[in-house]
Amino acid sequence: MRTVTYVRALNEALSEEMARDDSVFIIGEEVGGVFGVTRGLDRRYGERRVRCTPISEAAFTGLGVGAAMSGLRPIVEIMYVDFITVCWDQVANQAAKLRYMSGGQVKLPLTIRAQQGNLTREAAQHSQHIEAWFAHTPGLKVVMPATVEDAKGLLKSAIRDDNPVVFLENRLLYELKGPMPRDEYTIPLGVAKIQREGTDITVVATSNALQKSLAAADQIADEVSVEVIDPRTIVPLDTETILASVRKTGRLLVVHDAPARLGFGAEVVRLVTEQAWDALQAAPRVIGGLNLPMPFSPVLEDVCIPDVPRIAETIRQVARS
Amino acid sequence: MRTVTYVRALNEALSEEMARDDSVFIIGEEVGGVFGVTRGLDRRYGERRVRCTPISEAAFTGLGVGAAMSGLRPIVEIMYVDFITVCWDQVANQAAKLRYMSGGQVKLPLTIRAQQGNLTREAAQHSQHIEAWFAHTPGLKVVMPATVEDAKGLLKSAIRDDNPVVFLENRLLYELKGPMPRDEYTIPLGVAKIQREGTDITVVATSNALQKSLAAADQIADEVSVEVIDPRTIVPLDTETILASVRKTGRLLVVHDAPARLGFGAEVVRLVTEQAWDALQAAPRVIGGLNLPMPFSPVLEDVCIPDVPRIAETIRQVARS
Amino acid sequence: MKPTTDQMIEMLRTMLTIRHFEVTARTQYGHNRDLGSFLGALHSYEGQEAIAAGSCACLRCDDYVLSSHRGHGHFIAKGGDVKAMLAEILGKESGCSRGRGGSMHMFDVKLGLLGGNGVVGGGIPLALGPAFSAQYRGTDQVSAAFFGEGASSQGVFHEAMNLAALWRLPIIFMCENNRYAVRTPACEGVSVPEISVRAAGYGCPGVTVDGNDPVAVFEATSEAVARARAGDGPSLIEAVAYRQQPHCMVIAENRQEAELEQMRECDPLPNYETRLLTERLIDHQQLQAMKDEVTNLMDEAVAYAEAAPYPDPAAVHDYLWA
Amino acid sequence: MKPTTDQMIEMLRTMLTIRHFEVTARTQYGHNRDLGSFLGALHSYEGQEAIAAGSCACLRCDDYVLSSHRGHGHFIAKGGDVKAMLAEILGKESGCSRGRGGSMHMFDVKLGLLGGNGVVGGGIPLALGPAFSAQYRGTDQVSAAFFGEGASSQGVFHEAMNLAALWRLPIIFMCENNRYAVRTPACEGVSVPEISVRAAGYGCPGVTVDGNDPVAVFEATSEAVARARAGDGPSLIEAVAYRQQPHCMVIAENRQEAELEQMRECDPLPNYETRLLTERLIDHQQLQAMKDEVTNLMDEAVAYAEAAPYPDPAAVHDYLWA
Ligand SMILES: Cc1ncc(C[n+]2csc(CCOP(=O)(O)OP(=O)(O)O)c2C)c(N)n1
Ligand SMILES: Cc1ncc(C[n+]2csc(CCOP(=O)(O)OP(=O)(O)O)c2C)c(N)n1
Ligand SMILES: [Mg+2]
Ligand SMILES: [Mg+2]
Repeated sequence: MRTVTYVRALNEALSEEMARDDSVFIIGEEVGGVFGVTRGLDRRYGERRVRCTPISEAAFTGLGVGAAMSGLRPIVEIMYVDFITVCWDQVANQAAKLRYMSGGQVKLPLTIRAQQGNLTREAAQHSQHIEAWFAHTPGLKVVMPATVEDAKGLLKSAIRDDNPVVFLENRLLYELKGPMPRDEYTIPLGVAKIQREGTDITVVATSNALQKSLAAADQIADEVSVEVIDPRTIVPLDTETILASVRKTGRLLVVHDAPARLGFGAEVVRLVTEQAWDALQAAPRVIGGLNLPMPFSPVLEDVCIPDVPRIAETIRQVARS
Repeated sequence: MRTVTYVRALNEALSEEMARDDSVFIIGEEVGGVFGVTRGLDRRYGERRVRCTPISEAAFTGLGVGAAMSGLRPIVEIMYVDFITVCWDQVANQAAKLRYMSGGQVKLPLTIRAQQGNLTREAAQHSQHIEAWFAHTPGLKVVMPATVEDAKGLLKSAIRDDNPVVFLENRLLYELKGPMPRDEYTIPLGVAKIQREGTDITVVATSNALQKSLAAADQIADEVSVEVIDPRTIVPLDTETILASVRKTGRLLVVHDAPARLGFGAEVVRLVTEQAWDALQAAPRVIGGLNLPMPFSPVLEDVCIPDVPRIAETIRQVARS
Repeated sequence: MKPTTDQMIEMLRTMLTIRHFEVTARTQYGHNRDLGSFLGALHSYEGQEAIAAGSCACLRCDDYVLSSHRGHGHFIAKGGDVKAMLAEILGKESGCSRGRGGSMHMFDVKLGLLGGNGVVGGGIPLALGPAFSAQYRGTDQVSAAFFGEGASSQGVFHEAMNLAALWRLPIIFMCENNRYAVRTPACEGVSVPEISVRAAGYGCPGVTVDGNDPVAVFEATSEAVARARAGDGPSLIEAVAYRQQPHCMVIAENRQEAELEQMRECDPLPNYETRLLTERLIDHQQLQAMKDEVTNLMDEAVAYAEAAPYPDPAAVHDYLWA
Repeated sequence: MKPTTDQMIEMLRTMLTIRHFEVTARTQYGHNRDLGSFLGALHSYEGQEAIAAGSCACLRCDDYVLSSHRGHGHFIAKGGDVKAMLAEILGKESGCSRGRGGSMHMFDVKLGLLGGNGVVGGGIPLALGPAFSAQYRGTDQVSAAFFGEGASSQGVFHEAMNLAALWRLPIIFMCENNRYAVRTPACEGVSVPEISVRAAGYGCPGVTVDGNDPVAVFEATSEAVARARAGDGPSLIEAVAYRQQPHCMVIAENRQEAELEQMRECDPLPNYETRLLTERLIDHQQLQAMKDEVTNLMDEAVAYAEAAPYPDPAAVHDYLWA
């Protein structure tokens, strides 16, 4: 095992898949730069395969969808996931639906990469977590890596997948360090990972909330035995792993940074109450972001997002109830 | 009471509010026509107040938002809600956030009207129910009238509201007839309506699913006493009325036409399990559309959407469990 | 480039096929509606036949077409099977999109037909994809986007023109100005009399041609295709014609009689027939034979589509994921 | 129209204020970062001062401005309070957007300042609104949208130009070509050398002016404003200048020394100072007095902003709904 950063893991995944398959190319604004995920790829693979675009997300996302229909394997980068709004038609009405509408004639081996995140004081139009929009749109897979190892393995699977995959990175995790296998590997989409075993309560958490939940579980380790599950992909969702855990613990808490209202947490509660009702010993809970546009001021932003103490306290509450 | 159609009720609401307040205007494609909601208003109020646009949803929605910030009370019509994708930035990043980002300086008295619906064999890009996208976006109110009386009363309130309100009509209800008070009235946003009282189970249903649920409740009236609640607005949501009902019946079913995954049903389950856990005597259930782009073929479309027999059967199951 | 005699005659056949197909489809549609089964939206291409026929005659089988909501003509002109298209309109499993797409979403990937679009303008950025793909793979294929004058007011038109011009993508932007978007006249949707002038703002050629004349369309398109294949980038062609039918089957209209009169005079089909006869590229007997063939083809298509089975409802989840 | 002497002098004051404000804000920003508190994005307007100063000098208090992510200059030029803006950048309750907006979202509704935008191009369609509103209410107010050359590649630019031209809305599209979008040079983002040529495609006037010269900007804008107030519709102005600082405070860059050299030569501030001195519109003493005033203003602003209290976290839900 080596130790690398999340951003480096992503960079390696891109580079390896580009080396492996000439039909893979990257398109987006300032690719080769900004957050470092694509750094150096422009020099290594040239302009043909790492394409900097004008600020025309709808055009270059559409280009990606059309290229996927005609034999390439595009990776479209949206600089901040918030900007998906300007190309939402190409994502939600085109990429998500073309294969089905064609009766299975076209394949859409398209990866849309974007980063989300908060606490960087960039205000309402640069701080959204909107995996729910994607996940509520049939025809898109939605991946949210929370660890270094997953970042690489899931991105490689996303690129190889013949369907449109929305790959949501978290900019707060870019500098996270973690172990990384030396040999090549991929991680299948649709398989959750139990990141910590426990017996008192099941915590399902995504992206940076997974890291915060692990920290919270550590903090209260002598009081509560917490099982922490990272679904890793929201669509397809590994419901079985979650259900098996809840059947064991009898308790459920879901944590994410996206607003709680109609968020992923609600979906997990729906599935668990429907399919593991008899196992539940207490009311399931969700902690999410506030239902607000993100305020700029640090003192306000800080209270909008679940933090470790609040997660720990809620785990305690649910475990005791 | 008179008997009028849903489409007529909407037309009256628009006409009355335009007569009442010169700052109200309508903007969109082919307004004055197509579905009949705006019919005759062009002749009555003239081109100044009923504006037909080019096919530029982003431009005219943005115009509406900017007009709302500068003293007018725009009603923006999106012909099919599916096309909100091409102006999603103006809705989700601008309309929803500008007031908050301005620290409360601007008011946004904007109504965005659109119709959704299915079973009209218009395939995947004309048959979506996407209230969840809106409801997951903080800063938007979301209204879904299911009856003739509500159509008028809620639309008038939406227009008078100083916030961006997304008003989602259902084209399958346009020809629905119902009683209509003779005197002027409005119906406040955020107040649910118990459309049918019952004691065995609470059914929460929106838009056309409300009508289907009422029919299902009628069909099995001798077996199960069904309480049917129409939340009428998804945001703000009248959680109290739903909770009070579940506390009485002990059972919950949510029905809507939108895909079940991360839909409104999941949200109701989240709120009810969190806040009325002890009252629940059985697992709550959600029936929604399939997680698929809508297929064109009638034989396929028919199985994608909850129908009366399936709703009736599920009510029975939940009531018995 | 001028079309060859063979191409001139083939364009007529294409136009006749489209016209007859639309009449057939409308009849089927009305028939089904009378039986109480409503088959969604149906946008007739009648009046615009010369555009699809003239432009697609310049395309090879391995070139790509991204179509609009009004796409039956493109499908036929690019070589699509009318039986499969009619079956699609009736929602049958043997439809060209297996009954999943319907009238606005006709696919035949073997022929480079990558679908119509229910979103006005939605296909324009998609068409950049195959153009990029051809450039990337080093082939000389081209991509064509068909869209209405109404669609040209969508932002994606601008973004795609700019991107294609910057990267010299092999793409033809084919704007079909049929003078209306639903009931909005072109002059209320587009701020200039000729959309083709916008090409100058992207540094690429733009031309307005008579969309009632397949030869004019052919000439403009063949030039644009040659440019594209040579690596010289995109072109914008505005072909002006007239939509003969209402926007779609369910929207009422009342156009002025004078306008309808004019429409009949510039109907591309009789005019082109007369021209071919006058120029002696075809004689009356050959014309009649061609018409009979087309009529037979439609009869076959109707028989085929009506007899074809519906999809199995149990298979509704098929084709979501590859 | 030419600016009056007073206007010439006021434009200098505006430019100086903007320049000093940006330096102050950058210093504050770095200072906070050193203390471990990161204050998001900060986009400097240095180098573009002449554009805001020259154009806003043509606007009345009741005219509207929709700004971009790089909006401090517009805020100052339209008469905004620098104290409130600096407090906003520091996230304070007395900031011009009550600390909710931050650097990219500066509001002062009394002055018609309807906010910047974090979405490139996002403000362009918004600016149609006040223009429509003025027309609807029958006033002669105008609306101005400020956006970069990079933003002009967004679809909304096209949609808004077309709509504004069709309806003759009183709007000025002010495209600030500062030669880069982040690190992408204009020639890689826009397919033509001059964006202003695109105006012809909408049937409205378009002009490219020297964005380093406030007088040139004033002349072009005053003409556009006169047209707009007279009911003659929109204009597109491209003002070419040079972004002196990196895109925002956190993005590294290495530009060629030759380019930086050129930049220093065309820096709008010293050049304009020299001009006013040469033309004897101002003398050295007056200039120094003006600079002192500006320096004092910045000192006051810093003292004010630093002392100002943060919002109350318990009030986080305030201002969501009206
Ligand atoms: C984004 C979007 N807006 C509106 C519509 C509704 N609509 C369908 S076709 C049409 C008119 C299109 O006009 P044009 O592009 O000229 O094509 P034509 O119908 O004339 O062939 C409209 C407004 C749509 N499908 N998509
Ligand atoms: C829709 C969208 N895409 C991308 C970005 C990221 N971004 C912020 S500023 C910027 C460059 C903008 O360039 P330009 O319009 O020329 O303005 P300038 O920064 O030069 O003032 C980019 C790409 C964004 N904020 N919004
Ligand atoms: Mg048209
Ligand atoms: Mg720039």
